[in-house]
Amino acid sequence: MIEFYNVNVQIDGKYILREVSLRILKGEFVYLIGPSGAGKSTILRLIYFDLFPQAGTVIVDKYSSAKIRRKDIPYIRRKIGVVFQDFKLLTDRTVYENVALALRVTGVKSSEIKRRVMRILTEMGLSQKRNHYPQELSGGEQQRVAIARAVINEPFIVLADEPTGNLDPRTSLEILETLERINKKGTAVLMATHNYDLIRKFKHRTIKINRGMIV
Amino acid sequence: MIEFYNVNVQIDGKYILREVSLRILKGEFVYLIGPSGAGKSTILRLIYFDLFPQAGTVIVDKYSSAKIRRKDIPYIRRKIGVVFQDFKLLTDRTVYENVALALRVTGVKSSEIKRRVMRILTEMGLSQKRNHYPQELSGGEQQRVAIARAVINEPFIVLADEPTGNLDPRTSLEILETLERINKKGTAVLMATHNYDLIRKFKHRTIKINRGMIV
Amino acid sequence: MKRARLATVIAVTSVSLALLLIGLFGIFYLNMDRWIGRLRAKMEIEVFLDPTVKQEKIDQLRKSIQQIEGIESVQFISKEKAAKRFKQEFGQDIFDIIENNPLPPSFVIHLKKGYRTYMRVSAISGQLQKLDAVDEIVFQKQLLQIVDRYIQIVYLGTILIGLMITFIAFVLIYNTIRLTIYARKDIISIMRLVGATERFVRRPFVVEGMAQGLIGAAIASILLFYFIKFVKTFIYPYLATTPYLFLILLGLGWLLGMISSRLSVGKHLQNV
Amino acid sequence: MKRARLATVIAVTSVSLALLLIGLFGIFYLNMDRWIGRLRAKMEIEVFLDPTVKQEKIDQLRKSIQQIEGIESVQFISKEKAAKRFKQEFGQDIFDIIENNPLPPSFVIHLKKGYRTYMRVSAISGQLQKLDAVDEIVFQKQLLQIVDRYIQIVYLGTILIGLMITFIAFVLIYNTIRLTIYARKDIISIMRLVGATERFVRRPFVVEGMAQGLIGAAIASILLFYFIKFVKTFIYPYLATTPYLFLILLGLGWLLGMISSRLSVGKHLQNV
Ligand SMILES: Nc1ncnc2c1ncn2[C@@H]1O[C@H](COP(=O)(O)OP(=O)(O)OP(=O)(O)O)[C@@H](O)[C@H]1O
Ligand SMILES: Nc1ncnc2c1ncn2[C@@H]1O[C@H](COP(=O)(O)OP(=O)(O)OP(=O)(O)O)[C@@H](O)[C@H]1O
Ligand SMILES: [Mg+2]
Ligand SMILES: [Mg+2]
Repeated sequence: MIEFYNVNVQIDGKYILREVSLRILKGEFVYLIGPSGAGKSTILRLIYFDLFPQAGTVIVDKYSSAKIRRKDIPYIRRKIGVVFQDFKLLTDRTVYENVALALRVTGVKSSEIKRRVMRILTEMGLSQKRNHYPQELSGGEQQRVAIARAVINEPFIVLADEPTGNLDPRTSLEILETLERINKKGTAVLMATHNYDLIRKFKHRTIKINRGMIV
Repeated sequence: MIEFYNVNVQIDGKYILREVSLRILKGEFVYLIGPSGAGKSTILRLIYFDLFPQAGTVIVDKYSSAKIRRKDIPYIRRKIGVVFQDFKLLTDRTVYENVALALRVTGVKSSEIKRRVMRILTEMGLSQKRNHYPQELSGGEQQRVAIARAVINEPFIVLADEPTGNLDPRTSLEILETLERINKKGTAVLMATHNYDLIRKFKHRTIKINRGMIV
Repeated sequence: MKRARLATVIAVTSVSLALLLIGLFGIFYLNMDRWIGRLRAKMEIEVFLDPTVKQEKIDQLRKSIQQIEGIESVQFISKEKAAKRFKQEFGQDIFDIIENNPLPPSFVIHLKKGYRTYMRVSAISGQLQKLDAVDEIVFQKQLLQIVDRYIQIVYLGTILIGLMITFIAFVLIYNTIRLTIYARKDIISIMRLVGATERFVRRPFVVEGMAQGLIGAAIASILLFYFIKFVKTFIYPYLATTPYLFLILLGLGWLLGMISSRLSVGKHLQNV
Repeated sequence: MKRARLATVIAVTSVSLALLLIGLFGIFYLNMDRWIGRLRAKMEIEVFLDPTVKQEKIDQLRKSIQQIEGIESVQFISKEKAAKRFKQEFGQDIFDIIENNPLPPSFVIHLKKGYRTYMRVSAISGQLQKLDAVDEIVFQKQLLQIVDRYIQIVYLGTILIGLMITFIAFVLIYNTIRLTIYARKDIISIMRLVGATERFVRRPFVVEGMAQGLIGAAIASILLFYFIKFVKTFIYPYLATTPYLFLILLGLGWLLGMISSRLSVGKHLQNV
């Protein structure tokens, strides 16, 4: 479902990724680990077509990085839930509106949006904070908003970039349980993480990367 | 040197901190732990006078939250190094300029700035990235820039809010070793963290907080 | 929310001020145009007749003159009236000097609107010259020539400045909306990351641009209305205005808002 | 860097366009002022004398007239010259009608600059009336009254519009710089968090504001210069200009940039 064939990414002549090939199957749960600056976030960006390889091909669903047209990108992105490493929340909208945004762009009805947003916020323990703005939240709360937004669309894959970086061990566990539950329902999960405790606790296939190369 | 006396912080009628009293001595190394949303970042904000308590007093160095004048705040902040949870780097300046900023505001000479910035960047393994903009860095690299900016001024205390949240275990270790080294030279360190591995490895006094109260 | 509000306030302010400027200029143009029209309307051709001409002939002449194209009105100045005019101009009664009134009778002719230029007046003067009993034809040749020449300059200058103001208004609005969009750069980029189509991203900006243009135009109209009222009451009661001006402002605001936001968003989206 | 650059470009554009507008308006004002000055300069007083007055007396009169305050020049129109003028105005030789020239000799008087108003002219006319051998005094009473009244209106209107443009320019520049600062809100807040004093935060903005004002004024001056050149070459070679205009623009740009950025930063810093 997601396939990388000898992908190279170069910026200013420097290799960020070099000959990366990998495959993630439907409904799989995969960890992506490696030191800081290894290229984890870059791999995720390739998957949601925010970046294109200089050589090699990235295939996501039925789209290929070589052939995808600009106007197709929004549609594939709707089927991918991304938890960004820096959250990327809108500072001028409430928690509720931030999560609802992912549905609004797809044209879902308001009543339907309300129902689904409220459910996911409750699940994430954020229903009390729904009318707060992101800068009024703690780091961990912001991260949970980002996760809520990523999964609300029921995507076929969730890309989670360090989704527990700002969370205490207990909340981290809860988040991972949430991801597991989503995964059980058939959604694939690709999670970049430094948290080896979690990897040990929830065993899944692990892709290791260092200096832009799979090891 | 830092003292909290029955500090209460309320926002919109909700208690963020309740009757918090604590004391950090000169040159001490203290962890601040607690679940997401407990109030850790809030405690740090009180110390660098970004927030004032509704009741109680915060004393930092020779300044008290009850008496400090607006125009004194910049001067006390120069003696406090802060690693913000969300980094707070200037997106329109290079890594070099971001780190140099902390010195520029104090009016240090350019040649002196250059020398000191280059030394700290090398120490943080960022000298290669000195002309990059923050958005061209990985999450962990950004975090290290934030740490470099916090310590360059040789403050009497470093407040580190989750300084290893985006770092792999090895880099985390290196960061902690850096903080330890700074601490050895007499700088106090107050570090909010969720990383119990590190707490176990580097033993220091730990302040535990939950729902705005010291436990 | 707060961010969006500030940008909106600024955009609307700019739009309304720029449009107010255009409105003020429109009023200026309108009044200048009317003033020049009046100047031309005052223009007259004097046709001096043979002093011995008979009443019969005069009536006949009047008819012939009236048939010439472009003649609006013909007024007969008898010898007696001419004497009065002499008195006015030279400060002396002509009958003090001479017993018989030596002044010739004349026709004073006013022309229709389109005929008040030097070229046309000369042509008409030629036709008049051919009539019987016409002695001499006098009109303000030089003045007319000057008006013809300078008025063109004035119109050209006015239109040039008017276009410039419109252009300036456009640039200001374009820039303001551009800055507005720029201030929401992050929002745009995040929207696109969560799967918004170009249309979805673009629409609110264009709608907002049009709304800002219209609101700005409405504010400009209100200000202009009170400006007009003020001037009419305290300074110059004969100020020419037209309700179309307000319609033009509204249309212009809408158009400027739409075009500038379209261009801005279009240009911007490529860079995010 | 990129962020700062865009905002700068926009601010400078706005400043230069607004100042260009003021410059255009300045030129308009200058030319209108000169034109009205010329109109007044044309104003003359005619002093008709007793037809039988002697040459001796005339010389004496001329001296008396020249001693009156406000008189710029005195020109004598003899009976012969008057006859010529008659011919011009009435299309007939006066000697055809009568053998002896009945027209009175006269003085044509021009006044000094400050004396060309209805009030002053009336006063001077009164003094002239008292002189020996003066028969009648004629000047364009009505025209002068009209000019006096309308010119005040025109000046008032012009100054009003001028002030309005300046105000609009100020608001535009203020808003642009405000938006510029707003776009750097994060930068300001981060600077303060790392210990920058208010002065340190404020200074670059004010310096930048002044620089933007000056650069904008320079651009406006260049545009205005070429505009003037264009108009002089192709439309109206007699266009009045003054180098002071450019100095005023530069000063105004500097002032606007400084004041508006001061106000903006001052206002903004409280909210960060
Ligand atoms: N636009 C860019 N210009 C230059 N270098 C870049 C750019 N984007 C990324 N890089 C570099 O590419 C490398 C990989 O970045 P990436 O964000 O993928 O790392 P990562 O594995 O996610 O690290 P972390 O765990 O710290 O988030 C880093 O060294 C980074 O500096
Ligand atoms: N401006 C504000 N308005 C409303 N609530 C706020 C505001 N600032 C903070 N809070 C709330 O105060 C609580 C404590 O926040 P704080 O950032 O101190 O938590 P934290 O301990 O740092 O958590 P984390 O580990 O997730 O970063 C949170 O529940 C947060 O939502
Ligand atoms: Mg990363
Ligand atoms: Mg926190």
